[in-house]
Amino acid sequence: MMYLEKYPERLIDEEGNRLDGRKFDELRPIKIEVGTLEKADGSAYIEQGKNKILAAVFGPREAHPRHLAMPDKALLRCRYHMAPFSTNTRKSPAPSRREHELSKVTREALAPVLFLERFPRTSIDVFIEILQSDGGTRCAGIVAASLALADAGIPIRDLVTAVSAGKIDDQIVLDLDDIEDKAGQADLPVAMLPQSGSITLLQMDGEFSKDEFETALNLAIEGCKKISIMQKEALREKYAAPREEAHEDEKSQEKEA
Amino acid sequence: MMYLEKYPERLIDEEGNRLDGRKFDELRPIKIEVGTLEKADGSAYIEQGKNKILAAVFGPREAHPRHLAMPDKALLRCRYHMAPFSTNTRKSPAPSRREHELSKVTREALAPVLFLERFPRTSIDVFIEILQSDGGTRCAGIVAASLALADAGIPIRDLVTAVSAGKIDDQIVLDLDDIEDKAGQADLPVAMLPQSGSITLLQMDGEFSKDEFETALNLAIEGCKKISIMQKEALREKYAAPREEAHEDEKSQEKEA
Amino acid sequence: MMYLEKYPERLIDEEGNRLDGRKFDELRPIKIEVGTLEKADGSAYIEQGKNKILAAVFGPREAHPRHLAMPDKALLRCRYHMAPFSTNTRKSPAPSRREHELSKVTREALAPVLFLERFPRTSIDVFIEILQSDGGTRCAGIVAASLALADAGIPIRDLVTAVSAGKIDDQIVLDLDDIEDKAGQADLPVAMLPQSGSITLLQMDGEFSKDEFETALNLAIEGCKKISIMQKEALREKYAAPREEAHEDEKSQEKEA
Amino acid sequence: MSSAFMEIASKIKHKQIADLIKREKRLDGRTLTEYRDIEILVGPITKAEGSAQVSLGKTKVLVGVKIDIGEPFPDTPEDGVLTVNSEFLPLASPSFETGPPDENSIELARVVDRGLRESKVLDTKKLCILPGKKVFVIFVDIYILDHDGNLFDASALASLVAVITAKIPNYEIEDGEVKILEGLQDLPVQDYPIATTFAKIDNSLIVDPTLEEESAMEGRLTITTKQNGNICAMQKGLEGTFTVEEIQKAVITAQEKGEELRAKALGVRNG
Amino acid sequence: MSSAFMEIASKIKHKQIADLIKREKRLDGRTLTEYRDIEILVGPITKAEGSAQVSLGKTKVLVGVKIDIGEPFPDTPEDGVLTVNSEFLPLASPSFETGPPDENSIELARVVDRGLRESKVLDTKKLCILPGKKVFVIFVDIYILDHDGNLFDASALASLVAVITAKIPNYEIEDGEVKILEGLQDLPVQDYPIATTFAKIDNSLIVDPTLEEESAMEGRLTITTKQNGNICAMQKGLEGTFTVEEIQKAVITAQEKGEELRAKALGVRNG
Amino acid sequence: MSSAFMEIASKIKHKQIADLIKREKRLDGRTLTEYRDIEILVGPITKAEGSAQVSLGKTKVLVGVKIDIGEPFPDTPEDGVLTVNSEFLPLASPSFETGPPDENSIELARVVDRGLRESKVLDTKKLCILPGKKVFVIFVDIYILDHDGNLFDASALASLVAVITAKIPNYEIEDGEVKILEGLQDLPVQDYPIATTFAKIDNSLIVDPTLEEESAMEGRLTITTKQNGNICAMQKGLEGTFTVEEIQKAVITAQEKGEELRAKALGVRNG
Repeated sequence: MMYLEKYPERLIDEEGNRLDGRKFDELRPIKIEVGTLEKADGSAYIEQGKNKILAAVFGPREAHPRHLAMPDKALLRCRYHMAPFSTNTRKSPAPSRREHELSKVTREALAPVLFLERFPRTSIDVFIEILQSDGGTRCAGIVAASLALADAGIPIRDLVTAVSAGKIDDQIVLDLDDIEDKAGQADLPVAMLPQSGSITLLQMDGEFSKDEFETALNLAIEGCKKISIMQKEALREKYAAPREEAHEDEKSQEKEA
Repeated sequence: MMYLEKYPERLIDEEGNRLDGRKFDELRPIKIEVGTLEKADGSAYIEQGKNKILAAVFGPREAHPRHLAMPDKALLRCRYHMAPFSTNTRKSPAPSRREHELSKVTREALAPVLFLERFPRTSIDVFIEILQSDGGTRCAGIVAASLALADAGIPIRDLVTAVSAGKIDDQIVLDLDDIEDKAGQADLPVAMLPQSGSITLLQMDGEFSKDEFETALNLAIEGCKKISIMQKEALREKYAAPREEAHEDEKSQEKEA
Repeated sequence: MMYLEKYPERLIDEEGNRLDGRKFDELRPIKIEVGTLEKADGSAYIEQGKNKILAAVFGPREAHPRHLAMPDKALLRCRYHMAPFSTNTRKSPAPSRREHELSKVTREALAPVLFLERFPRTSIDVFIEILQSDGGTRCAGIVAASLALADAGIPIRDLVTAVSAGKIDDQIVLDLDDIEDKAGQADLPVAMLPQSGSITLLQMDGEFSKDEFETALNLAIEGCKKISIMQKEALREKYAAPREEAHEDEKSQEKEA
Repeated sequence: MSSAFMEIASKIKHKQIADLIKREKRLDGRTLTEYRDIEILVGPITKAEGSAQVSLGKTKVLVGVKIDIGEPFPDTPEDGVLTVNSEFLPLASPSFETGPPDENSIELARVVDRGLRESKVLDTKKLCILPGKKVFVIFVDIYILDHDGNLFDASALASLVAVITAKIPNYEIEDGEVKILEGLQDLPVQDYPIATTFAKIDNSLIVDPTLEEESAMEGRLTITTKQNGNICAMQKGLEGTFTVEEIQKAVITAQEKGEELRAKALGVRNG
Repeated sequence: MSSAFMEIASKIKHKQIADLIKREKRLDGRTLTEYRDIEILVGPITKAEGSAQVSLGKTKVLVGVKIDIGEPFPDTPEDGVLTVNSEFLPLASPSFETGPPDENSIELARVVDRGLRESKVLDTKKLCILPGKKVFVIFVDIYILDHDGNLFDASALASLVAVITAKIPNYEIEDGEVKILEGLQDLPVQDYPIATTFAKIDNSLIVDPTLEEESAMEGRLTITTKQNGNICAMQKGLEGTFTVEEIQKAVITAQEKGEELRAKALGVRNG
Repeated sequence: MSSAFMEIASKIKHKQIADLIKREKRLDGRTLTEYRDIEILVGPITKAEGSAQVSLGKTKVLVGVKIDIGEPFPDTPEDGVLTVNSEFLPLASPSFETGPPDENSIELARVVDRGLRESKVLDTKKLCILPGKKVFVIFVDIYILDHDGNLFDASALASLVAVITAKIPNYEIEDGEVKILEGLQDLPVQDYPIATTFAKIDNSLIVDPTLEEESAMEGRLTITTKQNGNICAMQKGLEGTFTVEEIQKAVITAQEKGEELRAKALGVRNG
């Protein structure tokens, strides 16, 4: 703890602007890239504000150690892990209890879109690495992980999407960053399936009245829908591009012909 | 260490009364219950003074992990474990070296009454949880565990019984409590088979002359015999009761007939 | 840290003598014994200065746990381990990162002389225990381990030999002891196959110019050759002796005849 | 029993449970939002600074609170420390194993911890003895004794009762040293969080599932409410999903059940 | 693919690589002593006190430097502390597993550590704040993101750049307490060690092996040089052996390559 | 050798051992209460503050004593600290494995520890330097080098000799700091505990069993006696049982053997 964190007295100014200038319903700037890594079967990278997160997928592959293999479906494993340098104070590389819990709820958030029963005796392994952490990493990790699953060519029902809503200075806002999370009043991370509207991750801490909770949940769902569009664009960017090139190749061949 | 323990100068007063009023050859108040737990195959609960101890037995069941299974007999496992809140200062939940040792001697104290060779490839698992600890827990744990074995319907040669003797203020006394153990001069935990008189657990620390040792061993054996009676009563209480009811049912049926 | 180590200002005096009186190219006194232990398949003990090191070999034996067995060759395992009392300040018994690394490079230094492919599905286990440590233990451990391999009757291409060279007071010297290592400028541990001259272990820390490095490497190689002779003598001492006795037996029989 | 047979048996049981729930009924005769009998035993462990044993039907959880004086965390130098730990004792269920806490045990401890912490059950400022140097450290240890379903609610309730009935010694500061005095005082209790857990089975939600019901459960949702009815913690578990409507309905039920169970907790505390 | 088939395929690949190297050629067209394209990204992790990402072809390594104030080791009471740790992330390769560092990961971290330490990259005396009590502690964490061979050189280079671009706060001592002031300063950098790793394949040495080349590699030799060209660390790895001539030749190449890569590191630092 | 064959071989050996013992004989010609040749080597490890190597026949145990200055336990602020640790080195027996101490190793260390502690071998008050702050910490590390049976007695004897021949530095207190002076002093030795271990084989007791005899042993009983002949520690091991008469007889033998071995220990100390 070289630097003691100090929080400002107000998180929203009189004009309704948050510390980084966002309005209550605004997402942080998001940059998504699919297929970032060479050696993984599928991968994706997301920046959301100062968050920098890599997700990679291996599988379906032979489950190892073998006694974990299941005769009727694939074993889905998920590891949410923070780099030692991702936080203000260095984090020990050994997984904390928080990381164990987030690995579990992330796996449960992703599982509903997979057809695990199609790949008996195998494992599907999802690795999420938080390279830099600035609030909302579990949701951003899920966003990247579902793209990595798609990039790995693993059949999925839908692209899981996720973002949190929260309460700061008594207002319900979207997509808390680290300061808003720590100095704020409540945090509500949500993951959902955009097609069906089903919620696959829901956690909450802080304090919400029933009405505040409903407002926050709806705001998170709206945020999820926006991120869902960005996810599809990122996929298209990777997979449409070559096709267009191929298309152009065809055209040029036609010309030549 | 919020409270520093202090020990009185004398553990026995001029009339021969110990701190809690007992005479040298008196046991603490003992309460035994058989079949306390729902999910275990067999269980028992013992209170001895302030000791509160649960014992549970599972098995014979498939040994897990499988490579531990033995082709010619059952694997007997035993865990003596203290709750973090069982002692004055909180105990770390991870098993200490003391708990490893007591698990071993407890297993060796119980093994002689089992017919392990009748259940090859299986395991019999004994779990002893010290919920509150006040001296003599290893013996009380054995007393409960042997009842839990009986309650699980596992064939046994005899009910192992156990209690410690010790030396305080230069006198040999039965069934030391925590203060007597810590401020006293010697402790001699003993487990035995009441039918044959064979000793299945024997440990000692402190200082005994040869004569003191023999006196203490005999006192412990007398104590064991008393506890053995209570064990049988506790078993009868559980298993005779329904039979009596059944008997009464028969009688009432007779009446009705 | 009861005693704070202090290092002298000069490690070599004006007449070119090192602290223990050695010249730059002198080895410390070395004592080697083969077959020191009873229960190991092969063993050796070496004293080099104040170093006291035991090496033992088991195998080829059934690999355990079994899933580590390899279908086409033996599994070579090696453990370099320091006794808690081997150093000035007590060392925790749990293997340190340094011990993990030295175990690895030791294994890689020994492997080239073994015919692992002749013993599929088995393991060959090499255990090196540093009972007292005084600089250059990894090399001395390799010297002892290769003798233990021979003592175990495991076929080898050559006896691996090893020693370090280094730089102290700007001079290149052979076989650094602990003070020379800590207060000196560079250390270059080398293991080699004396017949072919191949280098099987090479590490270095400190600072060498290219020329200094070549001088040091050559000095280490000369040292290795001297130690190689001692290794062979130690083997002969164990294995020739009985043969001579046998020979004498024959002679005495002849006389009797 | 062969594993194939057990699977069929389990499917039959699952169908039976689901069919009943469709008709708003349960195997043990309860309504969908009814808890099993709740028993709360206060202070069974006298060596602990606080303790409680809670039974929900056949589920039994013992919680002990140990309190020590230690250092605060560097980023909260003026706050006492609260830590929650849970042990799934192997004697509570054939499916529990010895060893360090697994992810289920960690999740349970963290959900209980979140409920206590986020409701601000204790005024942690008042647990500070010497800022930056000495604070009270509260260890809440959850001990699962018998597992017949709904460990979350039983553990949260037992933890609450153990904490609100725990005592710390009177003390004074002399020359920068803590001096323990005669007599005990209550912890600075501020709220009474109650967790209510829902099992989703074939698109219906039920509260307080038994182990048998849990075997048919697709999703789990725990909602913790404060004394003022507000929500202070939520946790969705398992691979099933929830609709927004289900969640909203669950919040209302959790508020109702929270009041019901809170009354019991306060009752045993005062009684 | 059957394991027998894969073994044959791997032997064919091995032969192909070795045959090419005999003719001083490589699969990707490089000469034997040529590195792949090197990309150095400075400061990608702004929450770290220093960071760098290095790509050698498709190999990608991220290093973060975190700095804290802590106690010195008892035997060096006036020196700051430098510790190097490495994680072979399971996302970097199908052969990497989760869990504590294995011997390969430990060896990598220790070889990088030795290069930094023995070159005296930092003046550790200047990292002492209060002798025997408070010093700067420098944590260098190596994160392998994509493994396509030659992790040693990529990790050493990324660690060097992360360390020489890291910042510590200005501070002053008031009544024996450290007071952090506004503004940042560089670490006391003294040298620029560069590691060059050789793979021995069928009696030839090549630098910067790809993963494919590593699969045919019998021995590995890493030589770290200082700015003055001197050697400060060496590490031979794997079960292959080296001749004296090979080692001598490698030293000369390492000096040349050291200069080349050092120029790049200094370039990104200053640019 | 097939496992079935080995089992038969082992049963034959067991019968042979038991038959001999019935006739008060043993495979190696000893009487039932006779120790093997005892060799005691004092101070083989000069870097340790104390050390001893003991051979009982082919069993060989090395004990090193390291001493440091550290903090006392909070509940005994005026006592030095003694800790005993044991390692069953994999080189001592094909049945020993690497890894953290197993229950056998822990039991051995604790039985040796109990003998030293309960006999009050050292006056721990005299090991206190600054009450509540600084005390001498004595680490006794048992290293099993060759396992041919009766590790308990060999370890206890080697530990005793290592402890009673260990040295601590002279020191003085200056302004609340410990200052180490020239010269060494003995530890404050008060007693000389000796452990005697009995193996029960087919209703007979023998002392100092070899490994071969241990393979036929049903029960084990270790009795530690003080210089005045009193008993200070006992430990029954294994699944066999003992009669009261056997125990009483063993106590007498332990007293005799204790005197015999104590004389040896004092002999090497003074010689």
